[in-house]
Amino acid sequence: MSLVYAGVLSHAPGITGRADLVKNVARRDEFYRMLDHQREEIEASGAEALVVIAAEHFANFFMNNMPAFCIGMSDAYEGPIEDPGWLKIARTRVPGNADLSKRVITAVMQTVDCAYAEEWKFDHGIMVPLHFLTPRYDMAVIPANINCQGPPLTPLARAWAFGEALRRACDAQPEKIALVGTGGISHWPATPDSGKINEAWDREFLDHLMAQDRDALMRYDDDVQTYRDAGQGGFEIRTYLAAAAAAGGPGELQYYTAELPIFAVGCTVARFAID
Amino acid sequence: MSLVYAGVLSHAPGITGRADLVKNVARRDEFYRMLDHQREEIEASGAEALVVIAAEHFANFFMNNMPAFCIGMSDAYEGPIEDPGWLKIARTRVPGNADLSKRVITAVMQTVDCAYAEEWKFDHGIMVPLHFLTPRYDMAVIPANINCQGPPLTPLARAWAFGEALRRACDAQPEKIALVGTGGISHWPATPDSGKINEAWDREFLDHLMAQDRDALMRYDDDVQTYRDAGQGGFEIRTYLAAAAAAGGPGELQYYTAELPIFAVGCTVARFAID
Amino acid sequence: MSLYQLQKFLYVLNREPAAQRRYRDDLDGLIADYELTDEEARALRDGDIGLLYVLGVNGQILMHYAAFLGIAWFDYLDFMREGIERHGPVRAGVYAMTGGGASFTEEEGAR
Amino acid sequence: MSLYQLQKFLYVLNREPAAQRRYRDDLDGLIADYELTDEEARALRDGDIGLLYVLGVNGQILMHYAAFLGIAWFDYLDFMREGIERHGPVRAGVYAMTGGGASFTEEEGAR
Ligand SMILES: [Fe+3]
Ligand SMILES: [Fe+3]
Repeated sequence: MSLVYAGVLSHAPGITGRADLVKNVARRDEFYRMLDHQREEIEASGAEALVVIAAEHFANFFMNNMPAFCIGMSDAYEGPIEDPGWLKIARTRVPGNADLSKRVITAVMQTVDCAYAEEWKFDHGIMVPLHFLTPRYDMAVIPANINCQGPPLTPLARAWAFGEALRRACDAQPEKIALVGTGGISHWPATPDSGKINEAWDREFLDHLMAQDRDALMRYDDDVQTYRDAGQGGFEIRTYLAAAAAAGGPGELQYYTAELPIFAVGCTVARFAID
Repeated sequence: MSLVYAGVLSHAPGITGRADLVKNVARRDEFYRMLDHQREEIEASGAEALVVIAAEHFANFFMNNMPAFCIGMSDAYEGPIEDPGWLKIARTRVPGNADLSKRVITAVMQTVDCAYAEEWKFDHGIMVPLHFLTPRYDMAVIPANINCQGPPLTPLARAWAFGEALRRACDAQPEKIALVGTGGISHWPATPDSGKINEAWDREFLDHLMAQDRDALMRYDDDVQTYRDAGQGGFEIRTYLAAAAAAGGPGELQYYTAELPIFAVGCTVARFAID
Repeated sequence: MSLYQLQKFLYVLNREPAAQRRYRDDLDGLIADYELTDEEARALRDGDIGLLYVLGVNGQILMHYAAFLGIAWFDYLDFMREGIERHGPVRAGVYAMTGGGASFTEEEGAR
Repeated sequence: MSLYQLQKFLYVLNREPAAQRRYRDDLDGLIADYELTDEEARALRDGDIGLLYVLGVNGQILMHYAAFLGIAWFDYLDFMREGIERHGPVRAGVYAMTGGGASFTEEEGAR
């Protein structure tokens, strides 16, 4: 039928893997409740499939063939690729929909040059969102990736174009489709600075994002500056931009906190009007 | 400095690997002489690097991550990946230029979403052209690939856009750069119909290509029809399109013969004016 | 999905010396690493080019497997034709509409 | 090029059970499959997280290697900081401009 839901949420291995280390339990559980709420919204949308725009971390894509964009095209995926004990998410088979994927990919390819993948081992970047959004793994997932890890990175204007292309592709399908972008905003994941968060930078970025202010968002395209202000993790704003572009309508920031640095990311939940 | 040469030439493993099986030796040697002439033209252009737009055959890119476009970004490549005895080209190290590659890739990425690869094992699709065009392997090569093998294939309009993006990218560099597209036109490689060639189809396609008739060329975008008339090998016209788009100027068909079916492809050599 | 696994087996074998060693030393173990149907596994165990072709393996992958098995070029073409005769038309993949498989080169006819 | 090889070693190790088995059974052989400098090979042989970090390995690759070695999260962070103290700033890759490595979580401070 069309795109019926679009939102964004944070991922990070700590969100599940280091849950038991958290001191600020109240804040943690508040965040978990908002993710639960996001799941309810997606379920209420009647979505038959969930597109996850991710920023995976050298689990499937390496510099031997690093695509600017890739979309999965399989009836089943596996995850997590990480040690399940480390991530605290059991290894499982996640349903896909190769036929729907192929139609979406073919449509996207008319304007944006995405790779496709007939297999994909999900890392925490997808498994943590799924753990909250489809915890019984009973909804078909279509993974999509933007290169936020290995420079030269995907330009922000192309990430925006990817979101628009996904929107057109979803609207051309008979199925009801939900879409989430999952990234971080400023963060320094897996480095000695893990836990550092630039809250002011995050809030300003989120303001632009919720306002669908494309011009302001494109000004984050200087990777050197983003790295300085927002860390390597800041490169993952591409996933949020694509989700906003797919939605087209104004965003509602449902949750943000910088008070869970043990998760190594500012924790965000938001949805967009489909316009 | 800019793009200084653009042309196209056929590849096929038989061109070297089955050279000794050929009955029509006169025609074979005529073709080889034309390839030699193409080498001389490239050398005369003063090119410091050679971009090869290829249609590689499941040597580096598989359906686990099949990019619409990929460009190499290494200071050295290896090839052939095939058995050297089978291809009759010795395994060697081919020089690249990672720095130039990175600049070209970053420029291309502004409009066309190419993957990049810091390693690449050349198959016959690149090694056969290099065997004739830079036989001493003393010119830096930048491999580029278009998915002509595993559906969903790269749309023809995007292949054209890729050529245009490569042109802009080359023109922005201080180096003199040559570019060749290497494919087949109609052919049925590695199937029981190996050796079949649709000469009428080839000549009509080449007429459109030499005339830079973009509209006529875009009408080859129905893969089912191309498969029927021109075989799977016909999908490789994408490489010729990209080379024509990069050049911008009219083409000169320097050689074509369908009289070497043991090579399993109509043998083509052409160059374009840079415009 | 299964053709994907079958082609991946051959893609990896064509690329990787370690897989080639394992093919020679422990073919059953290598086959067990992929999710294959019995027919696909049998085709690999027997090096049955004709059946692999009919199952849909792309010739750009298959011809290198044939070369790896030491099969000469014209024999490779014949094996594919025999496969079609024995097992019927190609079942999946790009070639599901391929032609009948006449010989198109004088070199082959002159053997 | 060498950082590429070093990271590829760890990328493959993180992904592939066969590489993990080989790491435990034949580390020198596995290392020999990659074009590494002596320093890089030594860092792998010693599981030296700090040196690997300074050599430029991306944390998204390195943290899984640390987990594979059984290193707890906060120790992993400490090893990187010690690496910088011992070997100087990160030499290549994305982190060549990274910060000093203070602790940013109360959970770590409270250990
Ligand atoms: Fe991330
Ligand atoms: Fe080809």
